[in-house]
Formats: sequence, C-alpha cells, structure tokens
Amino acid sequence: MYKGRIECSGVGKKYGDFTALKNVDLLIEAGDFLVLFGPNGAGKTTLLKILCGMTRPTSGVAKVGGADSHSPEIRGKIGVISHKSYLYDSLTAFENLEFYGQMYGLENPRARAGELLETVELAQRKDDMVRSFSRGMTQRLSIARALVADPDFIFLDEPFTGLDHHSAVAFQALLSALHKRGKTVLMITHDIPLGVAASTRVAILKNGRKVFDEKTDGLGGDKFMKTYLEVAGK
Amino acid sequence: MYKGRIECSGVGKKYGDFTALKNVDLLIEAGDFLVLFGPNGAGKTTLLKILCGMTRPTSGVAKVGGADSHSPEIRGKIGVISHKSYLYDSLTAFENLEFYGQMYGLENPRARAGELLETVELAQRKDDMVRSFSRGMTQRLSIARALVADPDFIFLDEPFTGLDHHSAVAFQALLSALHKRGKTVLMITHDIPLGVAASTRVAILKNGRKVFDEKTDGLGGDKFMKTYLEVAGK
Amino acid sequence: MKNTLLSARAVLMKDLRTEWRTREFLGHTFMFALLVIVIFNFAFKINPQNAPGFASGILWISFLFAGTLGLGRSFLVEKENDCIQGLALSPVDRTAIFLAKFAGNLIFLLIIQVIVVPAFIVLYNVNVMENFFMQCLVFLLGDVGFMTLGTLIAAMSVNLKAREILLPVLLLPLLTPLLIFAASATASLVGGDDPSAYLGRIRLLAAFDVIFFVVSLLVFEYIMDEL
Amino acid sequence: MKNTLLSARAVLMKDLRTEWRTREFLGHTFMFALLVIVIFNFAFKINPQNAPGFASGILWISFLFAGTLGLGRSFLVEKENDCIQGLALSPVDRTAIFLAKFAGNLIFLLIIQVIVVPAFIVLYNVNVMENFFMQCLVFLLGDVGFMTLGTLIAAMSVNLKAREILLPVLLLPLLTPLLIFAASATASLVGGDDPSAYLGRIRLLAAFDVIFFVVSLLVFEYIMDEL
Amino acid sequence: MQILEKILRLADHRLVRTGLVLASAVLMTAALYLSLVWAPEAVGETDVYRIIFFHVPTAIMSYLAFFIVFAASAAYLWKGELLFDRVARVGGELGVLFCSLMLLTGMIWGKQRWGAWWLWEPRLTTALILLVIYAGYLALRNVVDNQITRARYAAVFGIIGFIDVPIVHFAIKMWGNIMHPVVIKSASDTGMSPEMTVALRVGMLAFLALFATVFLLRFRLENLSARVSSLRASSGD
Ligand code: HEM
Ligand SMILES: Nc1ncnc2c1ncn2[C@@H]1O[C@H](COP(=O)(O)OP(=O)(O)OP(=O)(O)O)[C@@H](O)[C@H]1O
Ligand SMILES: Nc1ncnc2c1ncn2[C@@H]1O[C@H](COP(=O)(O)OP(=O)(O)OP(=O)(O)O)[C@@H](O)[C@H]1O
Ligand SMILES: [Mg+2]
Ligand SMILES: [Mg+2]
Repeated sequence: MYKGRIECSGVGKKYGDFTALKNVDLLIEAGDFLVLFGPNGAGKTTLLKILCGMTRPTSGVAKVGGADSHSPEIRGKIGVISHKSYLYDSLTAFENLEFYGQMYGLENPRARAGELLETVELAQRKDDMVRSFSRGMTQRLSIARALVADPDFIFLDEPFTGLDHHSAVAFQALLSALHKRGKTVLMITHDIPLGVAASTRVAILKNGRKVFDEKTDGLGGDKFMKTYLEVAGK
Repeated sequence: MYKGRIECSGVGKKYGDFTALKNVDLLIEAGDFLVLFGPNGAGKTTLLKILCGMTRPTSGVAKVGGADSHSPEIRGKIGVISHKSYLYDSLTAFENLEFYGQMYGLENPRARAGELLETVELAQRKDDMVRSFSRGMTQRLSIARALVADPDFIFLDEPFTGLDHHSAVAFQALLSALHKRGKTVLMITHDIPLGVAASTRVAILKNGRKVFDEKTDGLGGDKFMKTYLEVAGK
Repeated sequence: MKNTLLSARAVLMKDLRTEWRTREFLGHTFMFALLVIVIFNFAFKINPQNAPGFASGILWISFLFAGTLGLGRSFLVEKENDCIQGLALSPVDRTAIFLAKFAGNLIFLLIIQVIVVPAFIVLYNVNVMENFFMQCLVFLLGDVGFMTLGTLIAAMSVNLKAREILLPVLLLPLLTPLLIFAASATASLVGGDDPSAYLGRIRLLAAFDVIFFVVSLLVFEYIMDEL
Repeated sequence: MKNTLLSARAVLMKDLRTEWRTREFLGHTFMFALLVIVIFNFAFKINPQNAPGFASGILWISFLFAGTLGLGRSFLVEKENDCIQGLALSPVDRTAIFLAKFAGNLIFLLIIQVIVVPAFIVLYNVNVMENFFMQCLVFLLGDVGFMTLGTLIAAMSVNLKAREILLPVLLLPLLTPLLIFAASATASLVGGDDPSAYLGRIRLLAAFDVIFFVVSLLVFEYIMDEL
Repeated sequence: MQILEKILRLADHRLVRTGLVLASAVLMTAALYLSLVWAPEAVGETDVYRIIFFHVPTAIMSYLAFFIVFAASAAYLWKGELLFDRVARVGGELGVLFCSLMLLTGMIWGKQRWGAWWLWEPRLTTALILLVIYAGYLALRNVVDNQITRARYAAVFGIIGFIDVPIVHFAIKMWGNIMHPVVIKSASDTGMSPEMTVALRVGMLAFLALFATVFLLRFRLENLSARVSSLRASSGD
C-alpha cells in the first residue's frame, strides 16, 4: 500500500521573492481520488508540478510511491495532464502516441496507440497532424498521451478544459474506471459539483496554504460548495 | 441597428481537402447575445476566426457591422478572447494592457489599463510579468485585453477556461452588464446551463453545419439540454 | 500619419523594453561580435600584411550574420502566445508595425557595429575609419537597405515552418547587390582610393535603399494581412 | 544499453520525420549553403589565384554557421507545446536523448557538407577533395567534435531567455581549438603538403572528439534533468 | 566542505576580516613602492616595463581563479552542495576581473613595445579566448533563474571550459608565431635582476592577499544572502 502513496511534508515553493506554496502537508493514500480546489494563483499547479518532478520544492519533501518525486525510478509510473499538451504539432495523433509509447518503453507502442485513439474517439483522425486539431481534440489526445503507459499515479490539471459535453461524460467514466482499478488520482478543477462527485477526498488551497482537507463521504456537493465559499471566498 | 449586426451567408471554410465549415448562414442582430454550442471539431472556432477577420472563408460572405469581416474599418470595434492569450510573456500585466490600448489608439491607455486591472482583480499583480501568471490569471488578463477599446462586438471562445468560481461569477456579471449596454456578443462554450442562461439566442454547429438556431426565450436550460443531446449527440 | 508614427513608437518601445529585460543583452551582443572577429582570424590566418585586404569582407560578413540573427528574433517575440494575431486584430496601421520593426532591427545592427568596428580596429590594427564620415555613411546606407529587405522577409518567414533557414535563403540573394556596393565602397575607403572609386558606389547604395524602402512600405500591408 | 539505443533511435526517427515534413528542407539547406559561398565571393573578391588559400577558411566558416543554425533548431522543436517536459517526465534514459540529438545534428551537418563541398569545387574551381579519404576524415572528425559540444550547449540554452545569441556566445570559444585543427588540416590537404603536416592535426582532432564526447556523456544528465 | 565552513566561520570574526584588508593594503603599498620606485631601470626598456609587476601577478591570479571554478564545479556535481556553487561563482567573477586586468596591462605594454594594441599571437589569443569563455560562464549564470538549474548548468560549463583551456592554448601555439616574451625560466632563474625579482615576488604576494581578501568577503556575502533567503522561505514570507 505504501507503494501507491503520495506524501508531502512541509512543502514550500518560492519563485524569487514570491511564495507560491507554504508548508503544505498532504497525504494521499493508495487508491485515493483527491480533488484539489482553490482560487486562481493558489498554487495548485505548482504543487502538481512538484509532485510529478517537473520542479523542485524550495523546502520540504514530496514523495510519490515511496520515492522522492524528483527521482528517476518513479517517472514511468506517473501520467500527467497539464496546461500544455506536450504533443508534437508536426506529428500525427497516432505518431505522437506511438512516440510516447516508445519513450515509456512499451512492448507494442503501435497497438497501444491504436487502442487509446479508440478510447478518446480520435481513431478517425489518427493520421491528421496535431497542428490541425481543434482545442477539444487536442485535449482528448493529451488525455490519451497521459495514459499511454497505464500509470499508477494520475495527475490531472483541469483536464476537462475544452472537452465537449459528450467527451466530458466519457472522460468522467474513464476516470472512475481507472480509479476502480486502483490508480491513485490527483485532480485539479474549478468545477465544484463535478469534482466533488468524482472524488474520495477534497482539499482546498488558498494563497499557497492548505486550508481544507477531508474525506468526501458525508460531504454532499452543495454542502461542500458552502464550505468552499466560506474558506476560499473573498 | 444595421451597424451592430453580424451576417454570414453561405460561409464555408476548407483546410486543404478537409471541410471545416459548410454553407453557414447566420444573422446576429445588434444587441443579441448568441451562444454557439457544438461538439469538438464542429467548426465553432473556425467561424469565430472568420468573423473577426483572422482567416478568410473559402466561400460565402461574412459581414460585421455592415462591413466585410476582413476589412480594416471594423477592426477597432471587435474584442476577441481566443484559445491563445495574445499577451506578451515578458511584459507586465499593466504594460500589456497599456500597449494594446495604444494599438487601439486610446486617448489615455494607462488609465484604461488601471481600470481594467481593477475589473479583473489583478491590480495587485499589475507589475508582475505575464510569464509568471497562473492559467486563471492569464485568462483574466486576456479578458481585460479584449475589452481594452470598449468594443461594440465581443467574440468569446470558451472564455471561462481556467477561471475559478469567484472569477467566473464576476465575469458572468460583467458580460451581462456589457450586453445591457448594447454590445453584440458571440460566445462559444461547452457549458450548456451557463451558456443558455447568458444567451438571448443559441445555435448549434455540427460537422461544419448549423443544425440549430433559436431565440432563448421559452427555451429552458433543461429543455435545451435535451435538444442539444438530440441534435449533437452521437 | 501622426497616428502611424505614434503607434510605431509604441511598438518600438515595447520591443526595446522586452529586449532590455533579457538581461545583459548588450553584453551578449558584444561577445558575439568579438567572437566572429576571432573566428575569422583562425579561419584565414590573418596577419598584419594581409589584414587591410580582409577588413571590408570580414566586417560586412559579420554584419550580415549578426543582422540576420537579430532579424530572426524581431518577429519571433510576436509569435509567443500568438501575439501577432492580437496585433493584427487591432486597428493599428500596418505601416506602423513595419516602421517599428525596421527601426528596432536597425538599432540592433548599429549597436553591433559600434562594438565590432572599434574591436576590429584594435585587434587587427587596421584603421578602417580613416575617412570617418564617409565610412559611417557607407555603413548607415548599407544597414538601411539590409534592414528594409530584412524586415520584410522576416515578417514573411515568421509563420513558415522552416523559418530559421528560410530567412537567410530568401534574404541573402536579394542582398547581393547591396553587399557588393557596400563591401567595395568600404574596401576603397580602407585602401585610401580616390573619391571617384567610392562616390559612385555610395550613390548606388542610396538608390538601392530608396527603391526598396518605398516598395517595402507599399507591400508590407499584404504580408501583415496574412500573418 | 540496448534500451538506451532503442529510445535514441525513436527520438531520432521522430526528429527526422518532423524535419522531412518541413517540406523542401533539403532544398533550403542547399540554397543556404550555396549562398554562403557566393557571399564570401563578393566579400573577399576571390579569384582563381587566391581561391586555394581561401578554400579551407570559407568551408569551415560555412560549416560553423550552418551547424549553429541547425543546433538552434534541434531542441526548439521540443519547446512547442512544452514537449520537452513530456519527454523529461518519461522514464527514458537521458543519454538516449543526447545521443539522438547529437546524431540528428550530425546528419544535418553532413548533408550540408555533401552539398557545399561539390558546389564549392565547381564554383571556385579548387579541388579540395584531391586527397579524398583524408579530407573526409577531417570533415567527419571536425563535425563530431562540433556537434558533441554543440548538442550540449544547445540543450542548456534552449530554456534560456537570450537563446539565439547565447548559443554561439557559449559555443564558439569552446570550439576554437577544433576550428584551428580542422581548418589547418584542410588547408594542408588542399595545398598538397606532405602527410606529416596534417596527420598530427588529425590525431589532435580525434583526441578532442574523444575527450569531449566522454565528458559530455558524463555531464549530460545534469542538464537534461533541468529541462 | 568542512574546510569551507571553517573558513566561513573564521570570516565571521570582524578581526579576521579587518586584518586581511589591512594586510593586503600594506602589501599593495609595498609592492607599488618596490616596483615603481625601488626597482632599477631595465636594460633596453622604458619605464613602461614596470607594468610587468602587475601584469604577471594578475595573470597568475586569473589562472588560480579559473582553477577554483573548475574544482568547485566538479565538487558541486559530485556532492550537490550549493556551497560549492557559490565558491565557483565567486571564482568566476574574480577570474574575469583579473583576466581583464591582465589583458589591459598587456595591451598597454604591447602598444608601447610592439606599436600595436594587439597581435594575433598565441599567448595573447589564448588569454582573449579564456576571457570570452569565462565571461560566457558569468553570462550563463545570469540568465538562469532557478538556483539548482543555474548551479548545474554553470558547473557543466565550468568543467568543459576548463578542460578546453589547455587545448586552446596548445592549438593556438601550434597555429601562430610566438611574439610574447618568456623571461622567467623557473623559480630560481627569473631572468631578471635580483631587485626586480624581489619586487615581482612582493607584487605576487600583494595580489595573492588581495585575491584572498576579495574572495573571502565576496564568498561570505554570497552565503549570507543565501541564508537570508532560506530563512525567509522557512518563515513563510
Ligand atoms: C594583451 C597582451 C598580453 C597578454 C594577454 C599577456 C598575457 C600574459 C600572460 C597570460 C602571462 C602569464 C604567463 C605565465 O607566466 O605563465 C604573461 C606573462 C608575461 N608577459 Fe604578457 N601578455 C600580454 C602582453 C605583454 C607584453 C606586451 C609584454 C612585454 C613585451 C609582456 C611580457 C610578459 C612577461 C615578461 C611575462 C612574465 C612571464 C614570463 O616571462 O613567462 N606581455 N603575459
Ligand atoms: N514561473 C513562475 N515565476 C513566478 N511566479 C510564478 C511562476 N509560476 C507560478 N507563479 C506564481 O505562483 C502562484 C501559483 O501559481 P499556480 O500556477 O500554481 O496557480 P494555480 O493554483 O494553478 O492557479 P490557476 O487556477 O489559475 O491555474 C501564482 O501567483 C503565480 O503567479
Ligand atoms: N489549421 C487547420 N488545418 C487543418 N484543419 C484544421 C485547422 N484548424 C482547424 N481544423 C479542423 O477544422 C475542424 C474545426 O475546428 P475548430 O477549431 O473550428 O473546432 P471547434 O468547433 O472550435 O472545436 P473545439 O470545441 O474542440 O474547440 C476540426 O476538425 C479541425 O481539425
Ligand atoms: Mg493552474
Ligand atoms: Mg474551438
């Protein structure tokens, strides 16, 4: 169980003189689905970047699956959807997935790419370059990219951005299926009802500090909305 | 009234062999608030780009305020929020707005910049570079940028992307205030309840064709949701 | 007209400000210029005897490379976050954008020259500025022509895929006459030839500048419209 | 080790594919190389008598500039949509990325040379390839050293603000010994000197390559970790 | 590591700092007197030759500084301690400073001796390349924001740059003809009159003291400012 756990203790991050995160403690158990809320600029993305090893905390320790989040051994086990797509504009959808499959050392990256394109309903457009994709299509491909190595940890930064109604519903289903299979998920979103519905735990960041962190059971969407407004509102 | 009108007749757009828009007729009266829905890749962004003169239709005519949408005379009267922010990373928030104010030939761009920064609640961060902004902060600044010249036509492509709860509510209020002041608004969004609530007219694009276009009165959010699923669903 | 100049100034000020923020910009430029000179020395085994003959060529080739480098940058800043679209959407006169970018590129090249030329004189012990006024005129006229065409081509190539390589490929052939006039005028001035040898070339340079400046102003709008 | 090579191949294939899609890539490169030669001709007034003396310098300066151009591109494609982050997140061995980028840059430079050298021979009527095998060896050894250090510095500068100018500023001084060895070896070969004149230099070039290739492999991880 | 910390602790005593400053001031005055007044005129030279008493020490000091950069860079990559990065940074700054002084004094001498500010001569050219490499090193440090990234990039460049130096020197020597004088054959055979040798030795000592003083003060400052920002980080603002 230790293997699937995420632990932050005293994590802080400064950009120059600006403090983006301050002394954040966070424990996500294996199989948890934590949804992180907070106003713009609260430090959510910064925390996610620290957890997936894209940036170093200036103080404190962040551990993913027992290892330091910046260490190489954990890399293959994390899937990330971020504000940027990480997709090559001049490669086709299929080539992008195939390439990332190769980078994650998959046995058969081509088969995996085909499979994922079906999942995100882009199979028809598989030979078009990402350059020509609409925003929602790019986001869908980005979801596929994050899942290419079937990671144990899934980190999502506003993954519903640009998805149409149908894809959003499908992605919710996909997420809950992944969660059922035992993945540990950390998701950032501004959509409170949607986030609460998906979560097993919710947390709120504000001004770089964690100001709320509870299990979701017994916490209805409406009730949490009130809490959020109290805690994070002006 | 002719002055505030947007007219498309037979608008089509092809990218190479791919047809993104096909024979779209659309009439937005002055003071209308049209919300455009449609699945990913339906051609919504393409239509918006044609209307603000960023790309030329391959067939048909698009007129904004009586003039061809590609013509220079209409440029100063349009404000656009697109998928990209159009902000300079190495300028501060204030400098960005000041610069765009100068480009739109404002009398006093600095005063306008200060005012808009208050509106989007970034006054505290006005001297920070855009490079260091979080996604929601960038989006807020992008809203301010679009409004810098107090345009008559406002084109919004998924403007709620990345906004936190508080800012989303504030932006809704801002939009309805602008609409009350007689602006013609065209907004693209995937959030059906929110879009219907703001609109005076709704339209649906699918596969590059307009498949629905009606006044909102008498069309409740729930009822429209059904219609949308029927029309756009698989 | 006044509006155009005001907008041009605004764009120029923005560009200068951005460049200035890239800390030590001048320092880097200085080192780059110095390196170009040093590299030529190793490649051609220059010595006090043959240095005067090389002077004009080395100088103009350095200007050409440094200038092309600067040109590449000038529209690239507008590509970040698609700012160029934001500019194109605004009602600002396209000519203003051309003038601003032209001025910015010219300033960059002049700074390079103000550094390279003294460094060249000290390191190679060839006083290329003996006929100070005329030589400055040659540099200035050469620069104006270079940057007129350069700004135009840089604007064209910024949206293209093979940008880095297409810029020199499109620009250099257009510049060959300019290079010939300018390099030979500089060489005459260094060699201390009599005025008849360089006055004609200076006149040709001026003609080149005028023709291309006018043409560029006229056609720039069509290019900006497509950005 | 096998995994590293497989991943390196995947990255290289991706890069080649992307470059290839930038239509007419080879055509542009060809024109660029040609232009550099022509420009030198005008700048230095080269004629059949002095051409052999210039040959080595012109060739190596062209290679240097074209190569630096290519280096700038090589990591830039990874910056679009922050792909470099996507790569850095993956468990792929950092050495693989270094090797792939190194190989890609080397291929680019070799293509340039395959075009420039024949063009040079035809245009200047100087057969620089008389001692074909040795000259190829000199080119190859020079290229390997150039691209080893070049790939390293390009990786460092890709995330920096003054990228375009910092790359040559950091790289060129490190390359001076290479330029000296290579240019003088080429010159000896063109001049038909006896083997003792160039064999030593070729050995030095090889030593330079080995030293910096090993050092680069050792330190590359520290840089890739920060991308 | 431990030695560095000990040195830092020593420098915390005001007495030590004042003492160092005083010592280098005294030595510098002595060196000035010995070289400008006391040392005899050289045969076949004008008084400009006296520049050698500054030219040679600055050259040696810049070598020392660049070596410090190299050693500290390697130590940083090995141990990952930012303390070494600070040593490297100070070394780089001092190196560029002394290297510039060496070039400047050399050029002034050269103008008088050779009639030109510059010759493309191995020793001179090597020095110029050296300066450009380490100016690049400082430029690189200046454009990277994140301190760990900066430390790593700088360390890599510092190592490669240093390895390059002897190769550059060798290459340029092979390439051009030598004009720069070689007077000092060894420590015992300085090729100069005894007075000159004494003056040069005192000058060397004075510059060494100057180097040590500036280095220590600068290094201490770096560490203090690093401590301030880490205190700020843990206190929260
Ligand atoms: C920019 C011009 C010059 C540069 C960069 C330069 C560089 C150097 C360097 C690096 C050293 C220390 C080498 C060592 O001891 O290992 C040195 C020493 C010395 N330099 Fe210069 N130098 C320059 C000009 C001159 C001139 C013009 C003279 C006098 C004609 C001169 C005379 C000496 C002498 C006598 C030494 C003492 C060391 C020895 O004899 O080996 N230098 N110079
Ligand atoms: N590279 C950077 N340099 C300086 N400040 C930064 C940088 N990145 C982020 N910040 C600052 O850190 C704070 C937190 O940013 P972060 O992106 O983590 O916010 P967020 O919670 O993800 O917000 P959003 O909901 O808008 O995405 C913001 O105030 C932002 O301005
Ligand atoms: N530059 C382009 N080249 C080729 N095809 C393009 C280009 N831009 C858009 N398309 C195609 O045109 C179609 C419409 O794209 P558009 O961006 O208008 O969709 P959209 O309705 O805005 O979708 P979304 O909701 O995902 O933003 C898509 O299938 C897209 O792949
Ligand atoms: Mg964020
Ligand atoms: Mg869209």
